[in-house]
Amino acid sequence: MNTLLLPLVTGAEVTFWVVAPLTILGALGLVLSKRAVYAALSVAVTMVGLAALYASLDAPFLAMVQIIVYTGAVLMMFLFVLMMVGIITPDSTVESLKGQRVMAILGGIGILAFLFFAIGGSLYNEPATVTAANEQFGGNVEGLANLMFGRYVFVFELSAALLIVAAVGAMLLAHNERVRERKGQPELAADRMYAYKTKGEHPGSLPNSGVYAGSNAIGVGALLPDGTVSEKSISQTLALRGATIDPAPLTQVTGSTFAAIEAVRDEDED
Amino acid sequence: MMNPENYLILAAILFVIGALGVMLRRNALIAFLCVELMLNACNLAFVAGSHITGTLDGQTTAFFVMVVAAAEVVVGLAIIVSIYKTRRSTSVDDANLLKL
Amino acid sequence: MILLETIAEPVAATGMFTWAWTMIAVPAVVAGLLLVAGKLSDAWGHLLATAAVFWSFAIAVCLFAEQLLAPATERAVSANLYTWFTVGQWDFQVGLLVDQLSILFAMLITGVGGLIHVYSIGYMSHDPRRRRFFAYLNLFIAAMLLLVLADNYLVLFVGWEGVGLASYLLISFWQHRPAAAAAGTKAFVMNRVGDLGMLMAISTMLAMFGSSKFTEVNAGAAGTEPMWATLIGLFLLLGACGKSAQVPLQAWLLDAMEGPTPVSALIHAATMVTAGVYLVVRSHALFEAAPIAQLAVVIVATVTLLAGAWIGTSQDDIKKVLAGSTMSQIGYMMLAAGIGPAGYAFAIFHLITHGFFKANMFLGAGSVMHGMNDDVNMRHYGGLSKAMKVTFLTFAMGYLAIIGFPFFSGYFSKDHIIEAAFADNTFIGICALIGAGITAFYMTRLMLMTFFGEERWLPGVHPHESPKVMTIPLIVLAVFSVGIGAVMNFWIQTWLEPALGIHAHELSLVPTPVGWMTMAVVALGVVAAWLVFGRSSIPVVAPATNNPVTLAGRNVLFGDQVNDFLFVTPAVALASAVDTTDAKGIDTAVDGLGRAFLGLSTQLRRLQTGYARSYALTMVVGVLLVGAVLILNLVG
Amino acid sequence: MTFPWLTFLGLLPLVGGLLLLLPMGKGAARTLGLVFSIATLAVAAGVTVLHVTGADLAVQVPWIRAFGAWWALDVDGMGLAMVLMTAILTPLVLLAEWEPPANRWGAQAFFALVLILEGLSLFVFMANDVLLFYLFFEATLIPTYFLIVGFGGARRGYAAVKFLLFSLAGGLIMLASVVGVYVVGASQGAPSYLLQDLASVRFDGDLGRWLMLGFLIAFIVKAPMVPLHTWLPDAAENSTPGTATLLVGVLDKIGTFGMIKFCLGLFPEASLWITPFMVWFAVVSIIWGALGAIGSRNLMRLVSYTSVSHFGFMVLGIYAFTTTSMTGSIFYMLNHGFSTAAMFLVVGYLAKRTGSYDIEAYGGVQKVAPVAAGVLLVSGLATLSLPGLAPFVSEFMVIAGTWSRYPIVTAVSLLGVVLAAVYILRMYQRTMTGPVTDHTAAHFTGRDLTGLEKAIMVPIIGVLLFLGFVPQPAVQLVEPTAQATLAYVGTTDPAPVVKGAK
Amino acid sequence: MSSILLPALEMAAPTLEWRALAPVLLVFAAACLGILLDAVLPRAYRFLAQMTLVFASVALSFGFLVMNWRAMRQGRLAMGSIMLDGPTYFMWASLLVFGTLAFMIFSERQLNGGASAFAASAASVPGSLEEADASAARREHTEVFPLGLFALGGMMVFLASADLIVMFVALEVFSLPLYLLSGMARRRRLLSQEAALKYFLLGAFSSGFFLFGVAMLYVFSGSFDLHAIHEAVAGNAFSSSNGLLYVGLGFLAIGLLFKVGVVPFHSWTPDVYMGAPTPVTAFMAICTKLAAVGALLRVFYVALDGERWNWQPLFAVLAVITMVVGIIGALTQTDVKRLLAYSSIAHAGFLMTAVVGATQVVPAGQGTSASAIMFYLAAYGFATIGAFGLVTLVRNAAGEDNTIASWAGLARKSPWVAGLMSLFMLSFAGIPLTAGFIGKWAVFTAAWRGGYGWLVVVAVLASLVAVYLYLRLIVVMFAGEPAKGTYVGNASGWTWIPVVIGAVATLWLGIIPDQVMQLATFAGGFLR
Repeated sequence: MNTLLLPLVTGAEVTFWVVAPLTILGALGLVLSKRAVYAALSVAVTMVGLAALYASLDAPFLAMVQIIVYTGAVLMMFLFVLMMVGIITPDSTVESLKGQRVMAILGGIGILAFLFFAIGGSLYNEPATVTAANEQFGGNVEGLANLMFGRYVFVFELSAALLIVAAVGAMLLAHNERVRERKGQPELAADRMYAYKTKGEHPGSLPNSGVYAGSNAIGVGALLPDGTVSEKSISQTLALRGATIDPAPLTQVTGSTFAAIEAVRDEDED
Repeated sequence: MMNPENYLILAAILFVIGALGVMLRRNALIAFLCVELMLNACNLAFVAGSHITGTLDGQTTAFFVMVVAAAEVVVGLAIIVSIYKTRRSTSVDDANLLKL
Repeated sequence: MILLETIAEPVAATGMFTWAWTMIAVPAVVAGLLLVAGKLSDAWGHLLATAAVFWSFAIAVCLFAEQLLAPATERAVSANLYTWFTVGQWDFQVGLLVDQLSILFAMLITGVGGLIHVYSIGYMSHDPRRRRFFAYLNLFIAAMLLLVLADNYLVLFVGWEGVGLASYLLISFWQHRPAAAAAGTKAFVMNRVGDLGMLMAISTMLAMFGSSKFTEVNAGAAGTEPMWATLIGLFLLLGACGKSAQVPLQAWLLDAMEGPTPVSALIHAATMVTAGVYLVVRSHALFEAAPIAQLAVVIVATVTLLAGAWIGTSQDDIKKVLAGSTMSQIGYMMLAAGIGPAGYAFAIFHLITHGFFKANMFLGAGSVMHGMNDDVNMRHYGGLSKAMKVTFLTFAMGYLAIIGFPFFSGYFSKDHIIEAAFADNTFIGICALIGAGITAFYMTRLMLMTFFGEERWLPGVHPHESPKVMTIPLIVLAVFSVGIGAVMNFWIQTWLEPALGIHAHELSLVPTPVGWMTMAVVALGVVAAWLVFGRSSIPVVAPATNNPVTLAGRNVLFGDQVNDFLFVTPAVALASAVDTTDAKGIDTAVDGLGRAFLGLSTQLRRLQTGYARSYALTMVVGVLLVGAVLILNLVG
Repeated sequence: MTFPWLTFLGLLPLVGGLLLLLPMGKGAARTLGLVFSIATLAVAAGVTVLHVTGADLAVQVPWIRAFGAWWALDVDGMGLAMVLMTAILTPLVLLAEWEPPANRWGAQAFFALVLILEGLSLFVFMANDVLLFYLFFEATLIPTYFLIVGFGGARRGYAAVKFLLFSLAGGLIMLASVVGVYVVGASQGAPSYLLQDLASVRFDGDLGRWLMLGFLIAFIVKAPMVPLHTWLPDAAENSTPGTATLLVGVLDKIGTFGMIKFCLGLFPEASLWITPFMVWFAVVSIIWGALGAIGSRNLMRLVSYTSVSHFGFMVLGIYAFTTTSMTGSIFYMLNHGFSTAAMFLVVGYLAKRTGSYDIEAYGGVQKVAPVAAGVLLVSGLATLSLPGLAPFVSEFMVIAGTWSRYPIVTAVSLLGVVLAAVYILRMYQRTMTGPVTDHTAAHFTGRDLTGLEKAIMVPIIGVLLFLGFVPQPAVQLVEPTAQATLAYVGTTDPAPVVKGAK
Repeated sequence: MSSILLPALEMAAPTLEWRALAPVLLVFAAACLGILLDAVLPRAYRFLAQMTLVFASVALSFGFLVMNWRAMRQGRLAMGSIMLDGPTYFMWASLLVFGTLAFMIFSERQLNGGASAFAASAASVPGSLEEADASAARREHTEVFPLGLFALGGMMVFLASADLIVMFVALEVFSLPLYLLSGMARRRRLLSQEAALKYFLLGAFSSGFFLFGVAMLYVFSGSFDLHAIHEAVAGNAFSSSNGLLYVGLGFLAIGLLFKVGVVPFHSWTPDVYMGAPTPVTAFMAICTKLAAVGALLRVFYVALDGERWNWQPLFAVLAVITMVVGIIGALTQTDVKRLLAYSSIAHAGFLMTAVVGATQVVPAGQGTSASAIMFYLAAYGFATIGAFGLVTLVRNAAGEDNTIASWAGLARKSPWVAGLMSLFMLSFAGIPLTAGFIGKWAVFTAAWRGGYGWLVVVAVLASLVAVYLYLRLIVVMFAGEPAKGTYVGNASGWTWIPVVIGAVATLWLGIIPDQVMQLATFAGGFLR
């Protein structure tokens, strides 16, 4: 610090040295964490940290907007999509592109060095702090309003175009207009019978999961007469997740009873 | 008073981490999140700039950047979802039919 | 050496001389007509051609007569026809100079030419392309007249190359025979080498004197520094050798015998080959200013003189013997021209006498071949004196003239040259003397093998006398080859004095001591030939000998082999080298460059991996590059 | 000037060519093409008369004002000679290629492309603005490319691409120089491409030399000189005789034409600096071209190599810097056009009969087709510049003019004269003389030159003979250009050494 | 009561110069109206309505533009965010012209047997039942036109913005629709979606860099206005060292160069051009490059011209690399669209040579860098619109076939298509009598006058190799054997009009370029 002031530790300084490491950790969490959800949550941490910094830099309006709009809405949308896309498979951390990791890190360090040399020591005089600007129109929000609806009114209007495009884009790529009418119950039934007739698919509903003494969990498959587990009785996601229970010991019982019946029958025949 | 350059340096660090994320992470969503992180870093720089220069322009810009980021997220997610529905995977590396 | 006083300035053309250009124009036009007219002029074509030549002969004689009447100073007449082209400071006019020297040549060309035309009517009577033959002959006459009548070196050069073209066309007249075509090409190329010298000479004259007219060149000749004068002299000598088949460029003369005999008679005996001598004599002022050049001429002359004689002794083909003898006789003329003012008159004198008796002998050989259904090998002749009376008699006249039998034309002209040679330098005199002896030897050999001894005729050959139309020119030529010597002996020097600026010194009829010596040597040559060929029977097939002299003679002193080794093989090798460098060298380089780019391109395309993340990486590397350049720029 | 004659002269064939693109019958297309080419010849004759009677034909209209480019056309002695040559050759080529080769593009396309090519080359010769010259210089490449690709021989694709790449390489290097010329001109206060304006601009020092080299390399590729010539034999070998005539007879002249008008015209000091190098470079071309001709087995390739040798003479004449040699080389450009046309067309007739250009395929043709052999001989003699035919006069001027300044160089170049005799007569001997081979008999008996073919050869040989015996009008036409160029370059002819001579 | 209400904010009402801004506002208004129409109109009328709306609005805006241009109305608009000066007029005019031509190709339906080049339903999974049903039911995504208009509007603002925030927002406004449009190809939708993803990710990544650059410059100069930055650079107003300036300059350059397609940041161009539907590729190839170069010029000639000694060598190095990679990369391409993509990178290189030249102070009436670049873009634009128009014509059973092998022997099948394509290729190669040549020559003159003679020589050598690149296609078309199975689709006027206009313009600007060159020259320099 070039001016000899009392080592007065202001509130801003405290918030900075507390929040800054947090935001950096959050950012690193985003990049390094294996599971997508953890990454998304660590970004939330960063964003909240930033909001705190905004507040300390006399930008209360921005801080609020950051939390409500950015973290609240935008980040949440991310999480919805994450959920939809399925967070089950953790991303493998093995790097497939040859030399990508090394080069990327070197590049990052290069840019960081470039920025440090540029930014470090570049400001000579005191920050002019926004307090005066805030008071001019009676508060931060009013000041921003004056700018937003004065000097930058055109940008404001322009951003309207942006939002329309975003909305239309979302509709375009996500909304699948239905060409045929929704299939009512009669059509569905007809389809099932047709499928049974042509491809021999089982027309009835899928078999329920197995109900055993030990467990009647959804993940337990029902047994077929010949003792094997019927595939259709286990839901796809669970199968994918491998959360099904092994029915082998259960089949033993039927197995032994069958064996017994067989034994008896053999005796009758010979 | 604390030297304002620290804010700029913090912004720079976040920016570079974001850039690294885009390069290293294979999941499209995470890469896109990193881009959002870069934009947030710029926002921080804007607010710090506004603090340094004493004009509110920086903060207005930050606000507009948020608007832009929001729109971008909508479009980005739409594209990523459409890719997901087609390929059942959001990995950026799977999308390499267009090459040479 | 008699100092040179100024030569009389040529007088403007008046009266008959305004017709001088028709001498050239008429044969040229007739030649063009015959070539273009094609079939319909077959019947009367040859007659028109002969008439055209006689027309030129008549004009030449009239001009000669007019000159005889005019006083000595006004004999040289120059007629300027039209401006050829003027460029920069140089102005080239097409003009004719009819002076004492050129009128003699004109008469020789048209006279002998006319007789040969008549002879050819008979000789070529059964050839389907006779019309084309006469057209080429007329073209030759026109070109030769242009050569001798030109008033500046450039127009002379046009005639020079025109004559080369005519000789090419006539040598390879019977094109279906590959040997003839090859001989024609060889002749033209070797002439072209000579023309190289001419071009260099003319260019130097233009650089030196700013014009190539004879008058200006001769006037300025004395003023040039010796180095340039010698250079011009040597270039002119190179040109002369090319045309007159002197030693370095003599290989084509013997091959030229492939052409029909009248061609050999006209071109390769009487006229074209003498062009070289005309050139040397015409540029006498230049040669006088360059003693070294004169020395070179003398050396070349003596070497050719002996070489020609040497070849003559060992050839079995009658035409090749005569060709060898022509080469050696021209050697004599060159020797005389090279000696300086003393020899000019005798060179021209011998040239004219040689023109008659050599033409006579060639035509005689032609009629012999005509009788022996075109067989040229003397070993299949023998005892023809009885079978072809007139040919034998006329040939004998020519024989006596060439060996220098006293009071025949050869005796006068050749002896003067030998005397002049002795006066100039004894060694050269001796060589000339030996040459005369060898000439006598091979001419006698020829006579004995052809006309005397037992008949060695091939079966089915019964020689008969040639028809009238061929024998008449023989007789006329025989008369000239006997009488011309005596007639011109005293008169030639005075006649040529004004043209060449020389002093005629008295000649006595009584032979000088050198004259006696030559007669003795000639007699010796005749007796030797008689001893070898007269008494014993001559084998029909040439006996194989390993005697180096006859072997060298038989393959023409290895002239061809030398030329091939020095020029032809390297040229062909270079040609194929050029072809390969073009195809292999430059093209592979260019295609190689192309392929290098394509290779680079395939590598570069691999940069586009298709992974979005690697694109992001290239962008970050780009950022680093931008940063680096900015920093470098700041620091630098 | 009231009526822009020169623009009309150039546009006429272009319009003709474009008209021929419209669909029409083959017969109608051919006659239309011929009519247009003859009309151009008439206009060219008219322009000559106007020029000779001293009328000022210069056209100067601003074309791109922002960058100082003008639609400037003017014709001096040299330009007019080239215009006349092009105007005379094109109808003859059209007549010669009345029936283009089978399974190639149609006659209409050929006529259209030839007319367009003629129009563009006329503009090249008349351009008086550096950029306009460059524009048409490059534009002529496109129709030529299509002429070769559309109608050529077996390897026409490769040959056409090679031709285009070589010429474009030179052209693009020249583009750098053209831009440089403008920038240097603008920096010296004359921001325009007009030759008159640029004449006052001084291009000296290293930049001037680099700019000159840019132009020179393009012209060396165009007038093929040795290292950059390999495209010509390939292009000639793989194109029809008519295309080859235009390619070698007209297009390659742009090289030497450009050297005089632009290399010497804009960069006198740099040209003097490069003279010794160019003189020896020319001699190498002469010898190399001659040897190449001796070594080649294909007739078209042989004729194209002869042109490489003749271009060597022209460049030698240009860089000898004497009025005689310069006039000689310009006159040579005119004569060479006709002598190459004669050779190519005769070779074309022979090939029409036997279907191949290989020398081995002939033998003894003289006996069976004497007229064809006679015409080939006359064209051959013109090529080896026999006195009495036009090329001799120009070659003599080049040799005599260069001798007075560089005797040794000329002596070496004279080798080319001898080699010329060798390759022509050797070719004549191997094809025309000797016994009649059965191949020749089969193809030639009773099929000597037709009336049309003779009619085409008569004017060419007529011009060669006329200019051989009466070259004065043509020499007077081209000499002022030579004198003007030399005056601009600032060299004077060496005076005759022996003062007392005159 | 009144105290409960918040105190009214006393601020001056913003003033917008409606007439001057008319061209831009009309485009945006039409876009919004288009969205409304889509919502309201029954499906059958939508396509026709959208087409009429698009062409009417563009024509009207062009009319206003010409009116303003003739009245020479100049200066800052919309509270200082838009700078209306000569180059803006010229570039707005070019954008509108090329936009119209591109939209014409958008509306071509006859080629696909009644269907447009865009997917029947972009949301459906490629190869799924819904997709088959949608295309069977002849569904059309008519939102394509409003998105196009938004992009066009964004580009117009982008190149005219006098303020870095406006520039950034405009950048996003025209990029987002392009990301969407490039994902909506009817054929090979997998590639199209991949192109959209890549373009989006890299686009966002580069706008991140752009934004960081803007931030740095803001901190350095204290304002976003280009003029203010110019003052700061000159007087070093906010007395902070140049470190921030260089970072700002560098990062800003990266953002802009990404859009122009200069080499280190070009990787997206080949993939996106190949993946996106051809009409969108055409629109992108011309208009994006034009807007990006316009903005680059405005930023570096107005705001940062003080720092010219730093960014000129930088752009020179980038120009050389771009030309080399662009041309050599294209040499061995097997796909026509990818070849045209690499060629557009090469042309970016040639444009950069003129940007490096930066000759601005020149006696009146003579060509400056800006006028040379504007002319080059016009010439390049006409040739590109024509070329891409023709690319849509060469088809096989499955639809558009872009492999060069399928173009073999095209001259035999349809000489007109082959002839016109050769004309455009020659214009790209810069062969005289085509606009490309005049453009290239003007650019080289501007570069050399700016003192970069060596760069011109490098550019000339590069364009020699480029000639071989374009020649290859011509050779394939004329000398190759006709490819089996490919035919030339009978397109309706909507494709033929732009192609013919492109061809006529290429010849017109090649032979008589004076009028347009004068327009560009008298447009003059960029106003502060």
